[in-house]
Amino acid sequence: MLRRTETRRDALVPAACVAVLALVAIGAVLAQLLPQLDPLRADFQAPLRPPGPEHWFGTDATGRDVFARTLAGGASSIVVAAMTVAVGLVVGGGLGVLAGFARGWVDALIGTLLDVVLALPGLITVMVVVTMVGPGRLTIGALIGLIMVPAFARIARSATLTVRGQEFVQAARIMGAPPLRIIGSEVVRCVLPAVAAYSFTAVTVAIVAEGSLSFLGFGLAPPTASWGGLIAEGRTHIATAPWICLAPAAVLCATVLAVNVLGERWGRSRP
Amino acid sequence: MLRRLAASALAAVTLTACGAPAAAPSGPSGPPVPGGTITIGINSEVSTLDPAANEIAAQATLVVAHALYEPLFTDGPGGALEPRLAESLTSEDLRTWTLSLRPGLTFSDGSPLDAQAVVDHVARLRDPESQCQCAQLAAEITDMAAADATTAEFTLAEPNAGFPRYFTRQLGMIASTTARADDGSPLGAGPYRLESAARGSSLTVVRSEHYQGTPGHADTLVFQFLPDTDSRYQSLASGAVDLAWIDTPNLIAQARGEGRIVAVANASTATAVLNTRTEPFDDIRVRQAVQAAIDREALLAVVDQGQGVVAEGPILSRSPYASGTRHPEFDPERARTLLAEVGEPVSFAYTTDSRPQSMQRATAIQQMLGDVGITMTIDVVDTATWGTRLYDGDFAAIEFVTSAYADTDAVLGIFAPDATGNFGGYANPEVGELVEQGRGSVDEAARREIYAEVAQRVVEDAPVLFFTESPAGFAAAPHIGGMPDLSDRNVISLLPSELWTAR
Amino acid sequence: MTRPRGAELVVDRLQVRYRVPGGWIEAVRGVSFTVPAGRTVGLVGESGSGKSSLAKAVTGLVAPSGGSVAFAGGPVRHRPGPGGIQMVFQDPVASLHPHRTLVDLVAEPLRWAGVARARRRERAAAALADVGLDPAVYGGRRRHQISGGQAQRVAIARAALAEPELIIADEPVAGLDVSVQAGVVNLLHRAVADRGASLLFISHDLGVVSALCDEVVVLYLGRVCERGPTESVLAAPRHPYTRALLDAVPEVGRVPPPSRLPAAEPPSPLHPPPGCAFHPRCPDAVAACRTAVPAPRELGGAVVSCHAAAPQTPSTEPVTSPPPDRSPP
Amino acid sequence: MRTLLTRAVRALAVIALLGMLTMALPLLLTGDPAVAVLGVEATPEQLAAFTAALNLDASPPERFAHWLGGAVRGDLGTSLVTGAPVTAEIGERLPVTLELLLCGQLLALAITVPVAMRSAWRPGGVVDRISTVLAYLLLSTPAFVLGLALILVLAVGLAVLPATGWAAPDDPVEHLRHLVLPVLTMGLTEAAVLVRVLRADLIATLRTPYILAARSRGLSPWRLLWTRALRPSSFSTVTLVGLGLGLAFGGSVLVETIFAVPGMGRLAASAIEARDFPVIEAVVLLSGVTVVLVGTLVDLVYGVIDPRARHAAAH
Amino acid sequence: MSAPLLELDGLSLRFDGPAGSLHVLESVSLAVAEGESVGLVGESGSGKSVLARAVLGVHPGPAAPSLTGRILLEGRDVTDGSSRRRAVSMVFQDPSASLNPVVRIGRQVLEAVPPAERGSRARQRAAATELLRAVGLPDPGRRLRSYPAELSGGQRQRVGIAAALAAQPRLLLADEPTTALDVTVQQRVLDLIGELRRERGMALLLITHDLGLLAGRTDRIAVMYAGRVVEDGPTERVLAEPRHPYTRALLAVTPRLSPRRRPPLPQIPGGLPDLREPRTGCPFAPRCERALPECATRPPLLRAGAGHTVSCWAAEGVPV
Repeated sequence: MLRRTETRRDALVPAACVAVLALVAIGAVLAQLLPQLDPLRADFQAPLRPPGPEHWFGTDATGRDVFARTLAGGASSIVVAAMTVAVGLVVGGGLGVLAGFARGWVDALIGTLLDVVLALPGLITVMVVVTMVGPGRLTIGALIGLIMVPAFARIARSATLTVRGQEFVQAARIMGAPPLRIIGSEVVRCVLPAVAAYSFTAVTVAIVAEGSLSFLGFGLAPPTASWGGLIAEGRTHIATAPWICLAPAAVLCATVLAVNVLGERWGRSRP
Repeated sequence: MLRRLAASALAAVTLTACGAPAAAPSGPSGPPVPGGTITIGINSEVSTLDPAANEIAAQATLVVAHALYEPLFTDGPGGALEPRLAESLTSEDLRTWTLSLRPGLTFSDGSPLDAQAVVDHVARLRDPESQCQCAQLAAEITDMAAADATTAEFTLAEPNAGFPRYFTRQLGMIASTTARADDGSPLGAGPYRLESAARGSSLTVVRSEHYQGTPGHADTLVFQFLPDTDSRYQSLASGAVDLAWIDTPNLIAQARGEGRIVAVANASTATAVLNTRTEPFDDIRVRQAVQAAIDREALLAVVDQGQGVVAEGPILSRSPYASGTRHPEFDPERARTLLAEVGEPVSFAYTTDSRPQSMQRATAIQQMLGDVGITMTIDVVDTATWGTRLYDGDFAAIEFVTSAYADTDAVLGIFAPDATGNFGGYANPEVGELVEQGRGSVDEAARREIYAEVAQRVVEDAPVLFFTESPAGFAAAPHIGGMPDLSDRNVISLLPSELWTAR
Repeated sequence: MTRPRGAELVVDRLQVRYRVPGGWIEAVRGVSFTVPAGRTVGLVGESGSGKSSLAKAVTGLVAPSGGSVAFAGGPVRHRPGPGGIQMVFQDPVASLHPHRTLVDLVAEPLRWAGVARARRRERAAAALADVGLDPAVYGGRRRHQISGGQAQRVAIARAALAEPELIIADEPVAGLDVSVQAGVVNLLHRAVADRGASLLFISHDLGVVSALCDEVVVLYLGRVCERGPTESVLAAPRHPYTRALLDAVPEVGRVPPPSRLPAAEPPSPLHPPPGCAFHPRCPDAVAACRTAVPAPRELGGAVVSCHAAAPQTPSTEPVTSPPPDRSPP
Repeated sequence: MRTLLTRAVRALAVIALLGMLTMALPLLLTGDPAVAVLGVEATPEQLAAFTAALNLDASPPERFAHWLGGAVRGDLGTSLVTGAPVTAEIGERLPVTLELLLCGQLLALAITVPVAMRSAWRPGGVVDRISTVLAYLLLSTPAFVLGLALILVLAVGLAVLPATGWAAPDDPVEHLRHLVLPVLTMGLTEAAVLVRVLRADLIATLRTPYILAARSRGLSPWRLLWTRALRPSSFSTVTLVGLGLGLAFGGSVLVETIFAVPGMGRLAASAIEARDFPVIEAVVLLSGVTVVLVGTLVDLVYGVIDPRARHAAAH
Repeated sequence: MSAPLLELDGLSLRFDGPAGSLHVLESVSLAVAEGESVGLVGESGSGKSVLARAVLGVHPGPAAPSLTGRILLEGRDVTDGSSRRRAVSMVFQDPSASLNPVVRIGRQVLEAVPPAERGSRARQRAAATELLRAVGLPDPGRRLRSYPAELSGGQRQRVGIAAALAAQPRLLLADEPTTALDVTVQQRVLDLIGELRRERGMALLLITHDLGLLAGRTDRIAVMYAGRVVEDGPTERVLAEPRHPYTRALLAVTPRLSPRRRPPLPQIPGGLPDLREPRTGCPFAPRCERALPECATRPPLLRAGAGHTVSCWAAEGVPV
């Protein structure tokens, strides 16, 4: 009895998480395609309308549809998160594998450089750089990714060291496998899952960081919709028009929750 | 002379002021209760109390200055000046001015504040070393001297009817040039003196025993630095502060709805400066098309939440010079016609900083212009970059929200060619001459007429787009008494000595 | 008997050291021995003796800090194709790639040698069958789906398929149950005996070594105590450590003799004692043992490094003279 | 000894590189600080004087050398906005941020340790499931959302605490009241992470043979957890707490902004807006030095937690 | 003969997990008398360590096993998990893993003494020193403040033994106490356990996979296979005249110091049965060279001599 409910819950929770993320993704795409969901189109006659059949999540102070803006904010988060993971995986993963495999002075050099990045106050650094190069989804994603490079690299490096010392890699060397093929086929195949597991964390960090930046006014330039920006915009109306703030906040939290839960499952499922 | 307008321009952005038709504030009934502490939430830190420092002269922080340095004059109803430390400032020719002080004034250490102290003060601020924005204004003074203990004479380079208004701000906030308080802070002659300052968080002042006017009601005033508008309002809501600076329309609306005492004035004008030197706005038809395509009523509704009024031109609706400028109507058809005449598709970038209302305004305008076929991109920059761009004329259109229009005498100067504040390079020599003529005109009626003409020309040439006059001011908890009715003012002038708390 | 085709392995004054937090471990301190072509040599030692470091240095997985290893007259190289050195590891499961199927794992040496996929899978399947794993059943499994004994069979099949001239087996049965050990030892024996290849068998278990090896090398704290033909060393151990080891090996039904070693604990490899490393535990230690490292001496068919060893030290428990079923060379 | 030396060299290298990077950042910022500070009415002479006084027109290497010379003597320059020495600006803000961070981390630990223990003792039990759900919810709530929610409920709704602002410690009661919400925001966010980590490590520790041995000797669960399981399970937690303190200045921007706390984070944010280079540089550098120092401190704490680490280091 | 100190009566044990149940022990009956020394032999998967933990009443991991049958300790039924303190202590397999790396040895040694009975600090020191001296740890007074990492493997196992002795148990469980140690150290540790047992009159259940360790050290041997005790008898008799085919096979494959034995060595074909299935017949039957058709049903328990029982269809003996 107990076991059955456990199993059902085991299947249900990830399914719900996937559903949340799928909805966010579909919404993000629809917001780009459907003119009814234009996140920028304002109805000047209808500012601060509460949620209703016409505007599911209500309208904001300018009369823009909060639902459309929330969906479009999802697109921003997806782009930023994808960029973060891409930069983290490629730069961090690459440096980590290189450091772990080469060791010696290469390792020390990479380690020192990563320490420098680690020593930078992340949010402040991103704020400074955003101020100087201008805000944009890809820029912000890449910056958050760069800030996360040390974490990716550390994981990739330790996974590489573990794999490198493992007997099956030694066995491959003894069997005459070329070193590059060993890196390619043996190490990367084993390092990738560990790094991929961290990508879930990176996605949540990216979404939250982008939100925080937008909230602080250093994020995506309005009128581009971003969850953090929407919350910041809606914050001033929280007593009178709470939907402006609450809708994106709820979707943001639900998305991060879903990614967190899926990440934990993924981490647990690996041998 | 035109420079001094520019002078207040950048600061004015951070000030943001101006009033809507508001119900008179109602506080606790009965006579003022003496004693107690009033905590006031303001929007930025005041780290330097010297009146030479510009940060103390912003509208939100002026309340601090008013506590420490009672100015010679303050802004009164309908643009009139109310004498405070001064008794009068008069001139026959608008060039030579005679200041007469109240007798027996002292600084808060008991040392005398005489006419020589005023002259010394002005001299100090006039020196560019002081880095006071008022240095530019004071530079108009070619000669000054103390005639006796309570009389000082000022001679200007050119006649200027707006000269007395200079003494409502820094030039009028007399600080001792010889003595300093025990803790090293500058000495003023205000109703309160500095008790303690906690960097970054608060400033505490207590009633000054040497103040010569009607003493303040409250024993102690605490100024809390709460930069975030919403946080500040929440602090008011939670009772952590008794009085808070509010400058967003929805909070003003909310404060009214929640029964707080609201003292606001339509002190700031939202405008956009168009760069008439370069394409596309070197073509007056494009400027007029843009002007016609923007629905100011809609902006008032969505950006200002209906708080405030539509701006009709460079003369504020409550200015003593108000004369009913005829601003072109919202007319998309006319815009399209004008554009058709131009022939080429119009596109431009609109520079703005990232404050929420600015963003909202920009996106609304973007949509309005889009509806008539003008492509407008929004270029969001931070305040520092915004200032640089404005100063360098590095923009096509740039948002400019300012309280400078509160001083009609001063502000019209920016429409003269080559004026420092003429950021968009608007070059209509006739307007320049008219402004000169008006400011030197001793006859007030004639001046009004000339100013009206200037305003009309400006509105028709559209070098600047006028959107709305927006309110800002203070909201107070119901137990705060002495809140002024600012609804008929152009400047937010809150005198802390008049405040009292019923608790 | 097959003609020996294995090549000779010559280990000469080999030294290996590692950096550890807080200093260096001299794991191997000048070890010399030879694995003649076609012979089986057992390397015996307890923990800290340096036997695994030795194995890694011999296969070239770690660089020696001194001395040399020569195989077939030259340095050790890892090249695909027949004729090289293969290794069987202590942890059979870890020596198999976690994501590959058993057939692919066994076929690995052929893959690096460039044999076509179909051909190498075919040969790998045959090799699997050869070690008693039905390729139809096991061929598609991965390493976590088989037992430790089966994994070691796969590892041996893989090593054998590379047609090496020398197999180095590092504690190949240490983690296995006794009922499985014998099968693995048999397979290993077959993998070399069939082809006349040589085997370096590293173990802490004298019982297994005695059953499999022609010669034994006894290591203690990185040095060789004694080496020689298995029969001779087992029958008449000359080094006190070898004797102590033989005494301590559990034998079914034998009530163990009381230990002759002083109570001292084995020293840490981080701080090996000076002189003969065994002297603090040695019942026969003389003054010289504390200062001078004993030089290897030829003694009754074996080479012994001991100041006190006499030519005719009787074993405490003599093993009856062995009737060899394979004559020593 | 050798490793200690290597560490020190590397730490110095990191700080030096960081210093150079810090100097490079403002070079790329748009917007002239002179204009930003003096205002658009400033005369060209004023601008020039301002720029020269701050050494802004020198080449980057010259500026770096000049700045480094000052930094070594403890002089980080002068704030462009207030004209006060940067060290004074930071001296005022640093204690505030440190207090916030320390209290936040302590609160996080005070929540984490008992909850993680209780959860790890019976994984899958009621307490564990509730704490897991709560931890996930908190983990998924960004600080700026959590902070807003706390203000709405505790300050605006119940009006038991001030919404925002800061009170100097001379008034202890007010000081504490103003401290509660920001510390709660920081502590809860951090606790969500720590509980997950410590719980997992405790579960792993509780399965080790030595815990089994201790249990077989009849140790009570409470004593077992506190005296036997907690220390060997606390490595990741200590690392995270260290990171939390080290990366503080970056992370405290949000909380300080939401609650109007005059700390380093807000100083940094306003310095960026105002192009106050000396302050930005000082904050970034100070933060970096803190990260490096805390990293070393965490290593020392490892030694206290685990005698094996100490043992190895002693050689 | 009085009631045995420890009696397992038809003990079955099952771990239930998400992937199914593991039937680890299947009606095991075993007795250890006061002062007696019993060897429990089995390979991995035979359930011998799980049996030891069931006797100890502690299981690693969160999942508690399902128990049927009875565990009697000093005549008391402790199946439900009642306290065994004072009656049973265990020496664990890996001394490195079973000592807490961050707790000083002095504290760990006294773990088994309830805090109420420990007395003053000085008394605790004295007691701990005495225990460490008893297990032959050199310089015991100074060692109290050491951490486990500062000791060698053999010394750690001595500390483990001392900790087991602290509660003055009447039954000492030793679960593969020397598997992690070198052979030259193994002998000393086993000798130590034997001496202490005799000195203190404890009973000993020595669990091992190595038949070679038991001669001269135990009175009786119980042989386990796949969760069952298949043979139980006096040590000499079991080693000399094994009655169960599994015992015989195990003896045959155990390595010996003899260069006479050349490969191929004798081996036992096949592998362990799947523990996820309950075993109806003799679990060894699929690998047994003497398997009979009856082996598909549960084999009878036969008496093969004085105190010697065997559970096999093919063995000679009198049904018990």
